[in-house]
Amino acid sequence: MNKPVKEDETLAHHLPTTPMDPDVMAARNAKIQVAMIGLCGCWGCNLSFLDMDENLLKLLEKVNINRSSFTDIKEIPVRSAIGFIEGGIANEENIETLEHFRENCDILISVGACAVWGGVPAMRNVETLEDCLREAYIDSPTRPLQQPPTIPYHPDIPRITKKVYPLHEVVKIDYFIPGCPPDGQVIYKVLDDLVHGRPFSIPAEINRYD
Amino acid sequence: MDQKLNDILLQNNSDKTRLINILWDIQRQYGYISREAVAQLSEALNLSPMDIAETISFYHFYRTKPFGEHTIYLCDSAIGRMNGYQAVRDALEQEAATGFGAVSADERFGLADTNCIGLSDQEPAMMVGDVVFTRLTPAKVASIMADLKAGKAPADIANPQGHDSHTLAYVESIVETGIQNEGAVLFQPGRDYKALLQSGLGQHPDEIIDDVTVSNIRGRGGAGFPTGLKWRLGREAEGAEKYIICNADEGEPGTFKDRVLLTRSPKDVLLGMIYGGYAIESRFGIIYLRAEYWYLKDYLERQIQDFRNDGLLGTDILGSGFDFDIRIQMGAGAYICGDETSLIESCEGKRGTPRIKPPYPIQQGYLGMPTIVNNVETYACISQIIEKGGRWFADIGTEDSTGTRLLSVSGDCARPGIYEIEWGMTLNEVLDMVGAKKPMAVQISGPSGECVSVAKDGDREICYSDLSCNGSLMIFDESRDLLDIVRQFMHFFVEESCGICTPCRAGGVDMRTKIERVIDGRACQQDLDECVEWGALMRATSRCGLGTTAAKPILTTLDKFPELYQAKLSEAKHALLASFDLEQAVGEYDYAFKALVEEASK
Amino acid sequence: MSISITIDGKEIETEEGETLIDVAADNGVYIPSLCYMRGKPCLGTCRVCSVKVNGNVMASCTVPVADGMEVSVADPEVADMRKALVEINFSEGNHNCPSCEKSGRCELQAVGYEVEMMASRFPYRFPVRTRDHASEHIFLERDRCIFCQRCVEFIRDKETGQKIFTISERGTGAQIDIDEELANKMTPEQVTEAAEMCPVGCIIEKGLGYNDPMGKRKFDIKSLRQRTLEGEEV
Amino acid sequence: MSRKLVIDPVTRIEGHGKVTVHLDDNNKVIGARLHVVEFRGFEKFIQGHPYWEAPMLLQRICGICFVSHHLCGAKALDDMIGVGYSTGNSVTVAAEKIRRLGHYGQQLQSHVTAYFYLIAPEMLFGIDAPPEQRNVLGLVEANPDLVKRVVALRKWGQEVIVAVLGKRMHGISSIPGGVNNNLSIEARDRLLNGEDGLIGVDTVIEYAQDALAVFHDFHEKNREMVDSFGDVPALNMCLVGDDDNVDYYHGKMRIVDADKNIVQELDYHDYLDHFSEATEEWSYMKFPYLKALGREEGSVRVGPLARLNVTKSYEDSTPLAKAALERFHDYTKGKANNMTLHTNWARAIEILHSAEQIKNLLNDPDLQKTDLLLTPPKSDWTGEGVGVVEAPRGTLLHHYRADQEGNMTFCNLVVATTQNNTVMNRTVKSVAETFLNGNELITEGMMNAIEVGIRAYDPCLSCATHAMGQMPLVVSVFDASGKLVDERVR
Repeated sequence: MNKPVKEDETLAHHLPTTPMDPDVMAARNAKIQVAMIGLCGCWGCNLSFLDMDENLLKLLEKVNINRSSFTDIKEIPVRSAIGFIEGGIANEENIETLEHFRENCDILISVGACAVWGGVPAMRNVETLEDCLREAYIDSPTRPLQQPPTIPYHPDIPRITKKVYPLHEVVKIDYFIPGCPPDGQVIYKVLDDLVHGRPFSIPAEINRYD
Repeated sequence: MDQKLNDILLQNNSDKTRLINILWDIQRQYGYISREAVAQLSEALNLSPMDIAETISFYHFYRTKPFGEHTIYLCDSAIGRMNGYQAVRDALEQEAATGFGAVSADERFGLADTNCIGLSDQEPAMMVGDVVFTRLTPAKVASIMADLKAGKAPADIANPQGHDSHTLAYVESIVETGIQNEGAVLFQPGRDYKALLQSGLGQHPDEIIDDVTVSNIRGRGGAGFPTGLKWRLGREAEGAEKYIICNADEGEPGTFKDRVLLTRSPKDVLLGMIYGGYAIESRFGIIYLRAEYWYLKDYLERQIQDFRNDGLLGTDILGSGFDFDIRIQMGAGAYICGDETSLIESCEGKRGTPRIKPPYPIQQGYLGMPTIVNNVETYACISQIIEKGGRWFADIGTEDSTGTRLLSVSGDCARPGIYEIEWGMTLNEVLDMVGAKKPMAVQISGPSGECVSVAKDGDREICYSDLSCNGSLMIFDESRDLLDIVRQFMHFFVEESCGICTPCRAGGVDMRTKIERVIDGRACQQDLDECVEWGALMRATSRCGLGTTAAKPILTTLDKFPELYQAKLSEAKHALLASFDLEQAVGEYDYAFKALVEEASK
Repeated sequence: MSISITIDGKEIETEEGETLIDVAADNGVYIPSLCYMRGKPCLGTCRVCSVKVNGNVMASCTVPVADGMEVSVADPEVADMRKALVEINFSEGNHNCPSCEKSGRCELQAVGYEVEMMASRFPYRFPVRTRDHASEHIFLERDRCIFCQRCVEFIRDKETGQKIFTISERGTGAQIDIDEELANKMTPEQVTEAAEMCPVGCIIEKGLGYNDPMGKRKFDIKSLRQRTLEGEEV
Repeated sequence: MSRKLVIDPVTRIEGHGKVTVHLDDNNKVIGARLHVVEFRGFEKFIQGHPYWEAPMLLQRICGICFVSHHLCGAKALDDMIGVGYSTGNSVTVAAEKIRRLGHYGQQLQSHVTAYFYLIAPEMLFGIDAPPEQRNVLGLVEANPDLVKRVVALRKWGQEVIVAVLGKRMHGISSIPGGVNNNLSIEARDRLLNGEDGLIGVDTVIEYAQDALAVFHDFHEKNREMVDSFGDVPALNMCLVGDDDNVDYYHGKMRIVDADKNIVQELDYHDYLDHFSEATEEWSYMKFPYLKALGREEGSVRVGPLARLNVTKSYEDSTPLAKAALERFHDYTKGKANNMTLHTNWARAIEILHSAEQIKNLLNDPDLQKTDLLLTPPKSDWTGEGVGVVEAPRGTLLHHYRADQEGNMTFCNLVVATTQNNTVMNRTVKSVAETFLNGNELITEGMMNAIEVGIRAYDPCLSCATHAMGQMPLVVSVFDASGKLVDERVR
């Protein structure tokens, strides 16, 4: 399932595109498909993915990354083996995107503190949403007092959720990689294990929550 | 220093182990325990003010702020809710012109909920001051409140004939004892206690213990530890002092037999305690009486005084050279104090948190000395065993469960009340006896016991080897919403957990969340599996009996009534988990936005 | 009296009455714990050291060893119970390792690694707890308290012997309190002792916190498991 | 009929954004916006936490410029405890140099990441190349050796950060009053000479020059497009030292106009006196501008292009970067450079500059000194602090207040991406019009041009969404009548 498209809108990635070399695509599609996304986080876990360094190139021999914030592929194009998700759930679009991933990936991995338990953004969970919004739009120190306050509320932007939720409280999650962010080599170990059909494991020596 | 407070300290010889009494004296004197009072106490007792606050805040009935001239505690229990609790609650709020947890504007009434107060056969019931009012209806509430407003004292309303609070008449004018049958062991009339004790003290302590051992009586509190063995160990234990404690905390919802024993056969209990003291060579006995039974206090004091006057208590009892005396220690509102080590901590003036075992009370109990803690009924039985012999007792009941069992029967039946049955009676026989119509489930031994299915378990025998029972029997007929009752029980355990150990403190809350999720129709099979897994965790790893049994309301109903749970399970839509409430998650923004827009437009 | 017990099938000679968790450590078997401090009285609050003794689950910090005892630490069922107890501590409070100054020195975190916790199986509660920063040298971050009671039992006012840290209310409402007056009388050493003793980042010293560089923090240098097995006393 | 085109999500930027474009019946662009849909609210929930937690907590705003947030926070706390520049005295020489080292390390890795992983694909394959090709996978397929160099370069930058902060991301170095660790000899030598699996500093400088070459080559081949693409005039701002050169760690805020005349110069502690943040009812993102010049004239550009427009030159200790900078300056003959895609040129020059600076610092014995921390008496406590640095994306400012008990009571953050709001507006307008106006058939490639325009700023939407106040960023374009279509608030 793809995200519902509003009828009065045309998505850019549905417009005619320059075709890709079919041989290259065939080679890519022969690999294990991985889809990636960052939800409510700092994008750090995606960068930690790059911290695999040389191992990233090794991994790419076996896997193909389709949807990702490093590619311009904006929907998961084929059934994927692995969904790599950074960030927690903080607005209704995050929920739609997470559903999209759950429905198109065999295995979902919560990557990083925000995905695993909400992380730093979840620190707002001890405040009410109303108080958060008041702080920002009514009591904001930089608000020009000559004009009335504006509170965001618009069809083009998703509503913010009451709390920041860990992914596994919204959909079923198969594996968790803790850390803020997880070390690139830990991410590599997990992906490499999965790609080679080895069991998931992060031993104490390399497991980190910070 | 405040003179009255000084007197209170003097009466308690400024002994920090008597803190529970000191705090009660202060609260009864001033209506609440003020900062200033705590400051003075900390001076006198060399405790930091916060150390004293530790104890105060642990107990339900202590108040650090004024809470109305009359503090009214309405019993909130499963049985009460089956018998009009809500209407009574509404009536109270209307009459007192305040909500629960609050004080009326004129500061005359404070309303609060409290857990089972041992009147399950005559609920709805409430505590006002030292007395209780039972079988409440909105009308009855109206008249009681009218009297209170008119300046009548609660005791005068509950006891219109003005009986002396030291008399049985007083107690029975306030509550019905509700004994429904005649049994083989207890409530024997016209006993000559002096003669009995005379002959008892004629025996050697070892003979007393042998008799108890031969009787094969097991602790009546519920755990069922062989009393003979406990006393033997108590006798062998070494200590400068030893103590005999009678556990009259009776906090298990649905239980009220001890209240009735203390009302009708208090001297049986005292006698049993004296035998205990004689057997293990202890000089002091303590009756730990739950605060909910305050209306029994003067009466029991009189019973103890009678014994002193007749030389059955005190020094050189009946010329035997044996000294023994008994004091009453009031509780202050904590279910956990039914646990013997929590009870001992409470007797020492501390928070009622269960101790780590070993050492066991028999080794290091009250004030670090060997201590025997037995249930009210156990002592009463022993008073009979020593008279008639262990064999006589052993012949009653079954092989492994000798003697009789007092049942506190409540819920959906024609004749709730107290029944003395021989062990070995089947559940169905009991249900017939009490006139239960269309019973569906029976909660045996209260929330910490098990919920059995009449259809599946009707033929099981009530005895230690089959259907073990601590005396509480709550009957639910087919019209009852069992899952909601389970929710109430889980809530009870969350409220009463002392919080000292992780599995009970944290696990109870998560288990309650699960049953609420089931009731909301947001649970899936995984939630039920987790209930079993988490329940096993609490049972195995908790520090005391509260935690190890707190999951049983869910576990036992899940076992006996799986269909009730299955019927509530939800099918997950799309990829979203059933337990995730999408509308609540995103809907909040709409409310917040509207609220802020209004706020800004002002 | 010298006795023998078995731990995970391994025969072990020891002295009667020794505490099981210590005996295990002395024989190379690590049992995680959050409240127990070797050389100090047992608190028995966290239950994370649960093992099977003759088939029954018991908190090993509360068990005096007796001859012939058969102990199972590795048993998968009880191992998962230990893990669950660690997890429920994480979800019950607000444990934000990423920004917490105790990270790398935190026993809860270290034990989390040892039981290979990835996420808590229990719902994260995000409780609202108030902080107490009134005293001069100590900042009480209640978000992180796990109610182990170490501070309550082991930190005392030197002069009067009175409690400086106390616990009020009960059950889920329970909270650790600090006596401001007595706390301000604490010596710098005692303040550090309290902060070090706290197994999490609840009792923290004002103004410091991140002075240990990553890689040089207590458990970066030597893991909690190692320290325990070497019989390190706190 | 009028159309609404949506790019969702915008890719190859940090964080999650979305673009909407409105076209009228004649396919004329009448509105285009970049929405940022996240929300985190750091400024609210930091309150009540101990002040010394701020640099650790607030660096979690961003996964790519976390060192800048960490430093900025620490500098604000220097102020707060009385070791601030406001009080005249500063952190020790060793501490400041160690802080700079970490910061340059981040600048290198951040720019390399943006330049190669996010921006380079168009330079090599063109703006309308197949979307499947316009990414690192395409690079690997087309030029694996280049990618290997990129990986090595980025890795080295990360290792510099590890040497200082102990961790590749979200580590610890700066604490109030200084730093908690110096640079070990081992770490220094590793970075200087390299080791198995790690290049040395000279190779780094060599690769940095290759990066520059990639731009020049692209520029040669597409000079007209590159120079005309989103040419948007704006004021330029960055921190400068007394030598009138950009200082990435500390300095006064200088703003220059198109002719590089200084229009304003201020002590960052006074930022509230000079900057306002306008709010439009149709937009969620605030629009910072200089009060003195007003909304239209007073909006500034920050980041690589702005910095190279402001700076007079570079230190002699960075000869290669200095030479590259001179070539950059000559290209616009002393005027400010407003050509959006030249931001990538500037970025490449900064990569080289960072590499050279890191080499200098690695060779500086001060970094092994042990006087790292100042602990002023309680009496110096000011309870308020402002910190500022030149983050990879531009000038970043943190402003805190705390009470006597050490409790954070106020926090305000002004991030680079927010500063660039207006100028990004202008860029998107310009690009959308150039590529879309009057076209019946609009392709995905044309829409990608808008993303290319956005990516030139390497906007960090993670940073931009640190607070609800900046949520979401909306880039808007007016039609002739200054009206916006479809702007009702529901």
